[in-house]
Amino acid sequence: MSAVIQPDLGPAKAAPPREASGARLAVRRFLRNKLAVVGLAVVVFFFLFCFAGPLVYSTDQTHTMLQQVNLAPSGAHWLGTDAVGHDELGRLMYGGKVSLIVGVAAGVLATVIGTLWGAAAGYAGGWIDAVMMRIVDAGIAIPALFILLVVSAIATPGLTGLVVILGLVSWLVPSRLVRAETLTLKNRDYVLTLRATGGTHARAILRHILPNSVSTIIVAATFQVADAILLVAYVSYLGMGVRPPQTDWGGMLSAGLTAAYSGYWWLILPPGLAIILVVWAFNAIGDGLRDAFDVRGRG
Amino acid sequence: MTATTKGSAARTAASGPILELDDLGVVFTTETGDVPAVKGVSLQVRPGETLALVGESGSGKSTIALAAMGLLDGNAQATGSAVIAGTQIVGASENGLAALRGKTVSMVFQEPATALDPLTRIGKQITEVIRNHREVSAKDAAAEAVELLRRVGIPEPEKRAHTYPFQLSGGQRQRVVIAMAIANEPGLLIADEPTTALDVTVQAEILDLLRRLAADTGTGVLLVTHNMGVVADFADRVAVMYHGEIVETGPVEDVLLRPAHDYTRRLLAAVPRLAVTETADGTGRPAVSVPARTNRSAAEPSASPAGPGGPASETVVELRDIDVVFGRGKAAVRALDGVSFRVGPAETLGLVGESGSGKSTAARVALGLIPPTSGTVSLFGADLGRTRARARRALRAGIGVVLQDPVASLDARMTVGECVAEPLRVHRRDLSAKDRQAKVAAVLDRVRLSRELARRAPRELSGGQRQRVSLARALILEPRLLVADEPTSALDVSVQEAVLEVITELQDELGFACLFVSHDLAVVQHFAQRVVVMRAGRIEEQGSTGTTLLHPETDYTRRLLAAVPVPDPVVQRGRRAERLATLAAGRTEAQA
Amino acid sequence: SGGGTSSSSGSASSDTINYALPANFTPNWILPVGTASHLNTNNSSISQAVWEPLIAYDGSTGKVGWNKDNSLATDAKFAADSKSVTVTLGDRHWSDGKQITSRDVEFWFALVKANKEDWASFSPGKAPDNWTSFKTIDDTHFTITFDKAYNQEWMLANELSMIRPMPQHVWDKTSDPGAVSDLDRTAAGAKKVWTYLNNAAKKISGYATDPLWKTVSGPYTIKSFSTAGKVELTANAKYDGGGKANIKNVNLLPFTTADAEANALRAGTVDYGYINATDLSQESSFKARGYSVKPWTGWAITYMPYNFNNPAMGSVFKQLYARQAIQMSVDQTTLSKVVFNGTAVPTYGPVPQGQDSSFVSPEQKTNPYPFDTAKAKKLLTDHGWTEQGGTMVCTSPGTGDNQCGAGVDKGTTFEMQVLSQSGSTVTDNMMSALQSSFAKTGIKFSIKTAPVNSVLSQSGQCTADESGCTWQLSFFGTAGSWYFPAYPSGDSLFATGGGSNFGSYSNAEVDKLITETTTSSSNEAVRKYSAALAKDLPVIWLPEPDYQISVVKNGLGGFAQDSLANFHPAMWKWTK
Amino acid sequence: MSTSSYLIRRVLQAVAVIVIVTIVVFGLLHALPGGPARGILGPQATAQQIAHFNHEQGLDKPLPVQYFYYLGQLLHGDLGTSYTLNEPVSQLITERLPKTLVLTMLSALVGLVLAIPMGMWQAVRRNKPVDYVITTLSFIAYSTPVYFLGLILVLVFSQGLAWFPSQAPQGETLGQVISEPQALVLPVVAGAASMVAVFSRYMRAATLENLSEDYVRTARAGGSRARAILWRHVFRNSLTPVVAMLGYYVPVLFGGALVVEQLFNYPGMGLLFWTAAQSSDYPVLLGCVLVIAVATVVGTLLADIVQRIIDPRVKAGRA
Ligand SMILES: Nc1ncnc2c1ncn2[C@@H]1O[C@H](COP(=O)(O)OP(=O)(O)OP(=O)(O)O)[C@@H](O)[C@H]1O
Ligand SMILES: Nc1ncnc2c1ncn2[C@@H]1O[C@H](COP(=O)(O)OP(=O)(O)OP(=O)(O)O)[C@@H](O)[C@H]1O
Ligand SMILES: [Mg+2]
Ligand SMILES: [Mg+2]
Repeated sequence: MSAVIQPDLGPAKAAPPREASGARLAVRRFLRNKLAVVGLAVVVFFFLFCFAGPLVYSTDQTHTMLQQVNLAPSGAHWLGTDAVGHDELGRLMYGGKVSLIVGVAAGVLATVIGTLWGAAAGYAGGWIDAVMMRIVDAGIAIPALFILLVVSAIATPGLTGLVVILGLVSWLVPSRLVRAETLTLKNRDYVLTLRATGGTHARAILRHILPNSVSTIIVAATFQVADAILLVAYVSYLGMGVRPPQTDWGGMLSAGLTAAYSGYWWLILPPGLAIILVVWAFNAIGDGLRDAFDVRGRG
Repeated sequence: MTATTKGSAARTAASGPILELDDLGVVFTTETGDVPAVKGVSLQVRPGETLALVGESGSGKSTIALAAMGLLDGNAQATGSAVIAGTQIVGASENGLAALRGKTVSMVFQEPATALDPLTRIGKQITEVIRNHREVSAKDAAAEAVELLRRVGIPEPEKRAHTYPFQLSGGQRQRVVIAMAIANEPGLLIADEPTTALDVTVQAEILDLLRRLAADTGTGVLLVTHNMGVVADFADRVAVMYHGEIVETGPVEDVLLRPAHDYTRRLLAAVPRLAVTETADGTGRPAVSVPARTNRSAAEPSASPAGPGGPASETVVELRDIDVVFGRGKAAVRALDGVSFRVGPAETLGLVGESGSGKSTAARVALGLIPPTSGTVSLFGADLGRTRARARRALRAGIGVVLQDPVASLDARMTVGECVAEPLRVHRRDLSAKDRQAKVAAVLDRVRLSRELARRAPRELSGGQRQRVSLARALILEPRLLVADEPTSALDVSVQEAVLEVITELQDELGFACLFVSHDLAVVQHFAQRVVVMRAGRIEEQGSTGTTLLHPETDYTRRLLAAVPVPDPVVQRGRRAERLATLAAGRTEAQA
Repeated sequence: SGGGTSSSSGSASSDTINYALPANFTPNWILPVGTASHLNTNNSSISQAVWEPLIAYDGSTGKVGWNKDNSLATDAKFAADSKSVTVTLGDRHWSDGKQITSRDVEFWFALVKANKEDWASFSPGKAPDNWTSFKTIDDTHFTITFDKAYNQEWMLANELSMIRPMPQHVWDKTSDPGAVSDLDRTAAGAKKVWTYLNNAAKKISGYATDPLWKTVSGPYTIKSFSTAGKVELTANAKYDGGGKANIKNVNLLPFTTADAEANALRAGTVDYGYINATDLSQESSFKARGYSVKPWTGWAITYMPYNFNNPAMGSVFKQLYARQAIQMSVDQTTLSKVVFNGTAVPTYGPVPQGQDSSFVSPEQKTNPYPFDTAKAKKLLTDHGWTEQGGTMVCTSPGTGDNQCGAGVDKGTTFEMQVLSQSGSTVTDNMMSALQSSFAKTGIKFSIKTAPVNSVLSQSGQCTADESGCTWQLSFFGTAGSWYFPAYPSGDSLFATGGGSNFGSYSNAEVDKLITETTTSSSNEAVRKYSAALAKDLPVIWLPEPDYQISVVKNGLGGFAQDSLANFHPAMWKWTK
Repeated sequence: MSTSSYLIRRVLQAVAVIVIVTIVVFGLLHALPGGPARGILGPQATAQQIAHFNHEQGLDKPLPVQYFYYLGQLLHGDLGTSYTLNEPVSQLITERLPKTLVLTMLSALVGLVLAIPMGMWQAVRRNKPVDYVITTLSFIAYSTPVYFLGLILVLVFSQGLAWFPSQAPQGETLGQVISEPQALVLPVVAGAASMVAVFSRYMRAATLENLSEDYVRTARAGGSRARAILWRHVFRNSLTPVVAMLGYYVPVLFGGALVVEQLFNYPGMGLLFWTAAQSSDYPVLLGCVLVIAVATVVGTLLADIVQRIIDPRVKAGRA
């Protein structure tokens, strides 16, 4: 593998600068990352597609139409119809609402909780760290599947509930990661300087440790978003997801897959591509955000 | 004295320049605009010759050094030509340069704190450089690495070779970087402020080492420094930089004794001189008296303001019987051993001593950043070990801190402006954004930094600029106590003078106490009222600067003083010969 | 690959066959008697291949009836009063050479009598409660007496068919080294023997090696049996019955999912397998690989019970017109055709309609409540309901003809929730379709899903004041289809207090009819019962999906797919 | 803190974590409405049979009594007996676990061996075509559900090209499993895919971070070639987040194994767990959760220790 690598540590070019304010600089740093811009465009597109799309392309997503199931794409149904006769394109918009909302909200929730928890534990050190991390260990050690199974047997949460549950089962990973980062960051001289001059711990964590762990956090966050989008489908399998007539991309995909051998590609590719594109786009945005926060002027 | 000159002259004649810069220009692209750091610089270094590059902080010295190595940052654009031993560096491929670097040319970086891989033992890091260019067995290379550590004056090199960078003091790290640079006896050594973190005795040893290298292997040296004493001591020729251009160049005697350019003259005028009196101990060492030109220290004894109640009754910070032991078992290092001192209001205490003697550790203990193994620290009359977190924070609100390493102490994710404004954000939350900006601008002015820099990232600054940012941050809140660990080590003398003046002014105005760690005895003499001399974790002697530095009681202090180079090449050469002779005598004595 | 290494040879000339067990099923029991947790048709199919039943009453020949080839008994004569039966055993031998006698039947009888609480097939009042005595006449004849007169077919098909003669001369002991004696003849002894045999049967790893299981009466013996689920059977050389094995080696292969199984089919490593209903469109591709696709219909009904005791909706469900409106909103024909891809049969009453039988009443057959949401809507508006925002609301409470009915308060919205099995696309699709058609009637139907065992645990019988009575409708999915014994009496399903009457349906009239199905001497009783329930709608009748869509290698024949959902490996035969 | 006292403390904490896990899991399990009887006995079971079952399994006793009974058994190495398979849980697990371990270990190994160089390569080639391509592939790999990926693998490599069998090795023993390496290819690939995606992302981020550190410049100045710098310095410095991830990745691996085992007809521990969950087989469920928990706790413990080894600053509490 190493033989393939042709590292190139040499200098890279940067765009010519102009005078600008801090916030605008950040925006400019973000925009300089072409991929991030594309990612942003993709996300914006999907939000528009899901939330404004039905205004343009309106379909009936509450009633099944058993007379017209599994139809291939045509002028009447641009992406065909699914196993109970819903228009697939309309369904993609309909399901996308849930996937986008839950994915982003649960992903963000998990990342925020995990990040704060991990930073606090790593920063505090000593027995506080030990206790906090053992709680995380215990949480990680209990398979999420088991918890979801139990929860789904007891309750059927709404959308908010879903976000909270998914957030609560997935914050553990980011917390461990951020703690590891914190351990190496908390004794940096700039943190020591802050502490020696009476800065609060909160500031040390929020202004120094977290920004310096931002790349780890962002990678974690993008995975959390992806996880959440996929998890919604998974918990549907356990009976905890959104209820019909609502749906989500993951659910559409797994339902479509049962017809994989029948060649109903229009039931598989659209939700599959949508998930992949959105996940990819969030990652690209994450990358761009990292650049935006990064004043280090790395070439 | 003549021998050295002759030797290098002979070599110079023999071959062409090892380094030749021709119309070199470097422009940095930043978000706040282009920075033309170097403009059309041409210079040459011949084998065996030492060229000293001096000049104002931020004038482009480091940039030239990096450009010559092909190591400029990604946002830099070099033009013109830089040729090392016949190889064009500007625009060369990375792979071609790798063969050159570390062998034909090597470099000592300005900031040693972050220059070493934190997870690799220092011995291995040196070994790596050796094995990059020579077919040596790992074992032999390791032995060589230990030898190199010994040569740069690291005590117990066998043991230290196995330590990690974080276990070393600032000066020790710098010496490791030097060891790496000379590992392969390069044809050209570029040394960017190689001795900033070193105390004078070690500095003298290192300079001797480099000189021997130049003499024995014909290494050409491009020495970037702000220390005119070092220049005088070491350089054959001098180039003076100002605002990215070379304003004056010539043999060291000419430039230092008969400066032509206006800036050079100003620079030399700002050099602080150590006042030394004839010693009465009868060691027979001839005293050197230095003309005190702009010697402010003359007024020093009276400078200590006798506040109400006097400094004796009130204590800002006090260390009592402090021991600090790092690690345990075999690897334990006793960094401090029964250290006690106190600093009163409006008083400046200078902490001096050789590298690794525990100065930084003591400063950190005083700040409560390192819990002492035993002993107590009191801050503004409260025992730090026993105050609760909230109260401790309140106490600390009145402290300004400059830690030794300017790179490491600035958060790379913040702009300079944000770094400086941080104490305001912590303790003056009522301040409006505009007021805050105004204050930041004001304090940047005071440390002689352009306001423009506020929007740059710390890594886009020169070493001296970063150090001043650190200082600005410490001063912005008008502290009651300033703890400054080598706050001017990276500054050229003219800026240093200005900055120290600012601190003095502020101190007069605000009456804050100051714990000032430095290895520059001249600065301490000018700046501090009292001085504590440290050695190997213990206090060797302490007293008022006037008495202690003028009439030292211990040999150690005397040796420190004697090693301070003076910015007069002629005088300095004499002194060096003197010192070497004593040393040699000492050695033979010890051997006998 | 895998199972293929030993068996990719699944060709016609071979003496081996690879049969795919249902997805995610691990065989775990072979003892002919056992506790409820081992009740599973696949276990019993294996067990019956090793220990032949006394009376094999099944669909193995294509029509449900007594298959004497696979039975130890050759005749069963009911007394004229239908209160006893005398059975004749054939001249058959255990694999160790000993004759199979009445004593072996008595042994089973005694064990089950003494341990009926633990016996999987027990339901109070039924066998063995209603068998009052067992009398041996001679080695091949015995008489069983009942507590009252019973319908003979019912007795034969539903009760006597459960009898499994067991080798008393080997098994009547209480420990491995223990001596065999007549321990079963005392109740205490029978309990100990039961315990011993059950404990022995818990050691799956011993199935192929324990000498206990070497004495068999069926066409096969166990060659290997792993806890991971793979079972290998090999022909019993000493078999002397009519159902001799045609293929020497039978490999029963476990699969984790239907998809994994379908992959094995495509790879040709399975001779007799199955596919999902959704893959039916793949038929041609399987044909091209040398298979034929044969749906396997089951003798079963599928339905969704109402919880008549639910505090919110119970009183609505109790209204017949309401149930009619609900049933009229279920389009079974389209559901069968579209959602099930044609692999389900509309069923309008308590008797399976997948097979022709004399049990189905004309009323049930013709569907008393054909799909018509307009009519359903009218039914509701005629009874005091008014549509508000798409959902019916009771606006005219009271017990009058055009009012909502007893217990239905003013303002009650017609809103019901089903607790449904999760994880099945077909079920999800059916629920969506139902939701959509209910909406057309003005009934709001919300779907809550949970894993099937959780659905089962949450939808038990309850009274209105119990906290666990919140479920309104429940659906166990196709796994919960109710498979009947040969005679489709609805004893435990719809009788008041019946063991599996989850929704507490209660109708005195129906109770009487149910009793008659087991006691009256003609099938007319079942037809009456069928008609009554088709009209009274104790549950929501739903299409009955096929047991499985079998995919069978060409050349494998000689068998019919047993609608009672058992497989009979001895009948399988390579025909070319 | 010395290493031995650190180890002792950490192991004690790990034990405490496992005890907490057992309490939580036991409590949750018994908070399930309805209990396991219905799920085990099926819809046709009568009330008597259910009561009988509950009595037989001690489910009618108060919860704490049940818990301490379970704990007592546990201390004797007894995990109870499966409701549905009759076998002792410990035996079931010893039969299944090795198969799953083969799968997960291979997946993890393959995943890491690919991911780490890939992440570093991307960092070095940041914003160049390779980086974009690998990033995109990573995200496709990550956002493709394992069951989907498995299906595609089977479709393409088993049914289409017929390179590999569609089923994992069907042998019962470890030896038999390993003797069919070609049958392990698809399951291992399916299991490793998301791992490659995750770890290459973290590695890329960490490497990028480190590439801009000053020590890289020092190494360059010493004449070290780019590749040497990458592997000797940047690699180790970038491992911290990856190592922190590894410990936590144990349950993820098990979760992945569950799906992979289903897809490739490979009855291992994941499947045992899944089946037990589906059929309310509490003893097996508890046993599996316990094994996974212990594996995870050991994994995180090892991760912490490895972190101490690779980063001496952590040990010195100075980091
Ligand atoms: N974390 C640590 N672990 C082990 N040893 C340490 C550690 N920090 C410092 N030391 C050792 O303690 C001694 C004192 O270090 P200190 O940094 O106080 O020296 P200093 O006087 O500031 O030197 P310099 O002038 O070179 O900065 C040195 O020998 C150093 O190696
Ligand atoms: N990466 C960078 N991006 C933008 N500007 C830079 C960068 N590095 C240095 N500069 C600017 O270039 C100028 C020259 O910097 P350089 O580091 O060469 O100064 P110097 O002479 O070494 O000063 P000092 O004595 O303080 O180290 C300074 O004004 C500095 O702010
Ligand atoms: Mg510099
Ligand atoms: Mg220091």
